Amino acid sequence: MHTVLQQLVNGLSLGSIYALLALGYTMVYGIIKLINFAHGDIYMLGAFWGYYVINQWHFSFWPALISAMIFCALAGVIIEYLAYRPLRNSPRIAALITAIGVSFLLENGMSYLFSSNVRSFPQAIAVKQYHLGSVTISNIQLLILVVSIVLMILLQLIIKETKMGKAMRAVSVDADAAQLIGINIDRTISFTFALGSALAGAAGVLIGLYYNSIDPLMGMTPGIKAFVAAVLGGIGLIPGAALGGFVIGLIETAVQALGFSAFKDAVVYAVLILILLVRPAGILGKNVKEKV
Amino acid sequence: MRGKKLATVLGTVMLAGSLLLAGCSSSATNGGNKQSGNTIKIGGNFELSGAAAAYGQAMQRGTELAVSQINKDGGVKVNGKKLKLQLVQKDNKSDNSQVASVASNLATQSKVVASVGPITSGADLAALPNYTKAKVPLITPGGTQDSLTVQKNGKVQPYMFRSCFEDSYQGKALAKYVYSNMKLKRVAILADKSTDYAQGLTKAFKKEFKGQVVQVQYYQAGDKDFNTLLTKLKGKKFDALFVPGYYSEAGLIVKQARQMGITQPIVGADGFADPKLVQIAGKKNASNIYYTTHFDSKATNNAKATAYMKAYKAKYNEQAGTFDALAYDATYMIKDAIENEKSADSTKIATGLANLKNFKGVTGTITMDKKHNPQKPVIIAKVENGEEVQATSVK
Amino acid sequence: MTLLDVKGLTKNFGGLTAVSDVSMHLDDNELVALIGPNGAGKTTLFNLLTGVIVPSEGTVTLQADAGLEVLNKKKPYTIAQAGLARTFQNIRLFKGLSVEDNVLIAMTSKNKEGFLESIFRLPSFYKKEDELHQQVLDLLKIFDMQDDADKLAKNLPYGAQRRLEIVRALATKPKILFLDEPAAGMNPEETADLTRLIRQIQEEFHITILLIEHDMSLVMNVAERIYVLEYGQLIAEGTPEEVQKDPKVIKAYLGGEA
Amino acid sequence: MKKNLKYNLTWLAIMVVGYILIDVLELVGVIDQFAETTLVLIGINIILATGLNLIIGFSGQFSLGHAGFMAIGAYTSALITQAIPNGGGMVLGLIAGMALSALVALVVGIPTLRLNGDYLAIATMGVAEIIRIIMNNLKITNGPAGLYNIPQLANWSVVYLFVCLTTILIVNFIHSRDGRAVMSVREDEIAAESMGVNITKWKVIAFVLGAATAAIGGALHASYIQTIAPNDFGIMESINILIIVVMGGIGSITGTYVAAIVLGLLDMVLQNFGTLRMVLYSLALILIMVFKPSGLLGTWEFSVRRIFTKFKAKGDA
Repeated sequence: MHTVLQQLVNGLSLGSIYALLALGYTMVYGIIKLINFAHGDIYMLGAFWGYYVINQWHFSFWPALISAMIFCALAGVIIEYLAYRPLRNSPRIAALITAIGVSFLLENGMSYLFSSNVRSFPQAIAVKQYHLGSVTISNIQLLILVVSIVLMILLQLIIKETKMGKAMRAVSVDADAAQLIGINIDRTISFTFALGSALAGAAGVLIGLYYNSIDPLMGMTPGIKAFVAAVLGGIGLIPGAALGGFVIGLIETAVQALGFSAFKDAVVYAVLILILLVRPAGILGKNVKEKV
Repeated sequence: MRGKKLATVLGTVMLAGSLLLAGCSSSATNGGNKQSGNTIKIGGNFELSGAAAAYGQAMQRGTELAVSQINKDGGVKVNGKKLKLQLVQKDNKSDNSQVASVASNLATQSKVVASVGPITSGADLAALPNYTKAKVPLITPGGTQDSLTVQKNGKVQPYMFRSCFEDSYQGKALAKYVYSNMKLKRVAILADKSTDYAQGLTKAFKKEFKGQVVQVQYYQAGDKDFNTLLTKLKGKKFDALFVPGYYSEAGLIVKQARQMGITQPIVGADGFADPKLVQIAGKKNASNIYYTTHFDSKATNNAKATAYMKAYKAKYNEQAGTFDALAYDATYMIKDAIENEKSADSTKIATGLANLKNFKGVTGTITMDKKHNPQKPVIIAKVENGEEVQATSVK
Repeated sequence: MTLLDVKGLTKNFGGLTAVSDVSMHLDDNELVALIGPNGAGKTTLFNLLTGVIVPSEGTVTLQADAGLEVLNKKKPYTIAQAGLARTFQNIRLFKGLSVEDNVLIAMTSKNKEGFLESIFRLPSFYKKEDELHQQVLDLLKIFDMQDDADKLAKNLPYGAQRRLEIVRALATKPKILFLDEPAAGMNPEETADLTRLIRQIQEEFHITILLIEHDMSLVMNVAERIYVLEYGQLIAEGTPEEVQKDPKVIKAYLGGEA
Repeated sequence: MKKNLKYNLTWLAIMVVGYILIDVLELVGVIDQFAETTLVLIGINIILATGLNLIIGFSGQFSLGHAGFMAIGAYTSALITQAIPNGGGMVLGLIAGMALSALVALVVGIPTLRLNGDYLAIATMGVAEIIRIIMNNLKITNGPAGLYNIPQLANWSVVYLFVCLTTILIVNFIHSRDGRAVMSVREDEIAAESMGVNITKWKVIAFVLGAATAAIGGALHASYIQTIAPNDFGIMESINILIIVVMGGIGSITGTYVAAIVLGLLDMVLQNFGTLRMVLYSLALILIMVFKPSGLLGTWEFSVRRIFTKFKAKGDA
């Protein structure tokens, strides 16, 4: 029994990481319907930023986290301005290929500048293990869980309650109409990228700290997993991304705990496909029928 | 009807054309690449980008260091002349099609007389046909798969060599060491399912180990979270955990296992033998770790290794690891082969590599066996608190 | 003879009843109009009849050559193959394809080109293609569009796009043609041309036409019979003269107590 | 009728001349072993990308799982040619690979092709990953080490022949009743259905045909490179094929040729740039997409018929 509880904790902890990444994915998708392939790589940039400021400038954890969020927000805005904005009225698949190009550029540019070596992330917070009965959880696992839930609520508030959030929703429904009523589309999209990329930056520092290993390709696999999570939950929806992340974390854990570790990813994809067949727009997504 | 006719006509014309021309084009005699001028060109078929870039770049650094040292020391002696080595390196982006393309580029365009790399067995297999066609020997610092150097009919691959251990050699040595030296009877295995390296090791270990293999679990290269698998293992009774895989994941496994309270010895192969293992795991966690290594980093018994590590640190400002050292040795093995055969023609180098005896490298004293596998002692290192405390040579 | 018989057709969207208990019939070679105020459910009724939307209740039966055929709950393409063709209110041409391809696609189910035949380009393939090409040109000629055959559909002027929709629907060789506001956005001159055309095709192809239209001059001009829909229900049926006098219809159109 | 014969003969002439040209260049030494390898890799990419273009460009279904079908073709034909290492084995392997790949595509396609856009993309990507993971765990496929010592039965002549055959297959398919039906699905599903086009059927047919040609590409890859492993068929491989399709122009087979050749030559040159290789590649990718969002050729196609018509027009004038 205690193993089951422990595995549940493991699953939630893994899920919170996917959820954190999926949030940024889903925000960008929600507003411009772009699969931002480079999202995972912005997360990598965040991790590397954290690595350098903690090592070189001796930042403590929170300043490192916040500066990484700012740095990544800037990076996201610049990438959007240079690579995605010129393609806003082009076929979506062209923008997707550009996003893949940006992803390659970030991965290989970092690899060129800093080598492909795996580095150990500086331990800005000492690991503490808490034992609750037979279940063990570390302070960093808790931190990630709490941060991802707080960020999710914060995001939901921004989108539902602020003026910028309203603008974001308006742009996502109908960009042309939004422009007609005086919403600055460029600024709204920039803001969305800033927000989504800041989340990735936070994830980079948190996950770097948690696993203690970073490398230029670290964003590739989690990026794809986060995308899967976002789709599973219903892409474009904040709660959907979080839900998708936790579902995938729990599935992976369950498959491994049952002893089918070699088929972990296969099961995740199989579940994804089955869920999509029943709910073609994800768990929380609404399937909008085209008006005839 | 016409469409069918078209296809038939097309096919026949092409067939006729290819037969006609194939006869001519294949008649060019091929005796391998000859060395000419005052330089000896060796190729570098490196994974400089893509998934295996971290290992490929290490290979690049080791090779470059070796080439620059050889040239600084006067070059390669051939028939009384001192020839400089020239490294022609190309990136294969960790993609097997590109590996094959780079191989033919190096062999036929650059006319190299030998090649270092690629680093993984799969890539070596993709590169080999083109090198074999051009009769250029290839020496890999990381292709450990047993059957790599053997043809389908059981004969040795004439142009395939390695400076690293083959999987079964290491796997067997580890199995013996765990059972006989450490006297541990129950082993759990946590293996990388995505590389043939880890699979080969697992297979060899299981075959040789006389005790009981309690459980085998798998992960994929690139995984970061092993808590679930470790939680599962924690409930089982075992004396040692064998982790066939590379340091990038193994470091995380060590870290997460120790944090979880798994205190049993963790055993690995040469994929562990990199300073980054301890960096990722954390010094405190890196205790009770055993792994095979090519050089004893304490280096009490190997002046070459000490010198190498110093030179590497001086040039790249980081600690040397396994792949760079193996690539460094591979380059020097080519040099030795040239000097022994007194010729830098590619076919002669292949002969020289096959006959290599008592080559003193930084990863040990190497003698090539009949199957082009280096025979050298396996050293098993023990790590406590991030420091290597003991090194045992086993056979 | 009744060609299409509709009984108790109903569609609920959640709590909203868009079409409620509609029963109607279309006879052979007849030109019927369906009118009603905006939002009355006319297009929904079209979508129900052509299978784009699945009805909640009710039956649609077609007098086919092989006897009665039940159409409700069938997929749109089977309904189309059974002989019901339509145009769309918001033009839905295959915009990126040529005018000829647009028409050829409508012939897909009647076209018996085999896979191997076309892959290997057998002589029979060319023969069939040539025949089809001729048929397309003949159809386009009726609408005076034969010179546009190679143009992309999206490059046609608006009026021509509307006409192409009708050609495309005709190319399926329908028994019944549903026209959803064919004159929308046309000037009076174009509307007059269209009126003439609709009459012409009905006579030439001997088909039944059901027409949704807001332009009353067109409706009163061509329709033999009219159905009036309001709030998803049929409120009147009859000849143009009858319907024009019907107080319910007047009220529906003018509102208030009139 | 005569006209059609003329066009077809012109195409045939182009193909034969292309073959002889390459052969002659090889004979006089302009094309060496390395250039030949590059040509073969370009050829295989053309086969893979034309198949994917059929699915994405012509039927409008966004598939990210092409590498999975390529893997099925590669493994099937590799296993068969290992057992029967001659031309017969190659033919048998190709047929079996195509059949198996088509079968899997059929089973997978019928349920998933109901999904739209990005949801379909992720589902097909999942299918390809599942295929790869199965290959990674099966005994017959030799797990992560994959298959090696595969007899090299595919040389560049064979690849050239299959480039021609695949292109003929796909182009003839597109310019027929079937192809028009498939394109109508891309243009407007609702309108297509209302015109009697069974959209599910045509989506599945395009998907299955694309998968079968992917199997050809996979089989040739396996035979030419002589070694295959599950990691050769990951998500990145699907993406690489997708890049060729989009860069060339979605819905343009000529564009696919151009993009495959451009990228193939780029690959050949960039080998020399070491770690910078992929940086340059990604920059090229971004710049091409930013300046040519609809791909190098858009939807433009090379057409013999048009050239003839033009010449005739000039002659008449």
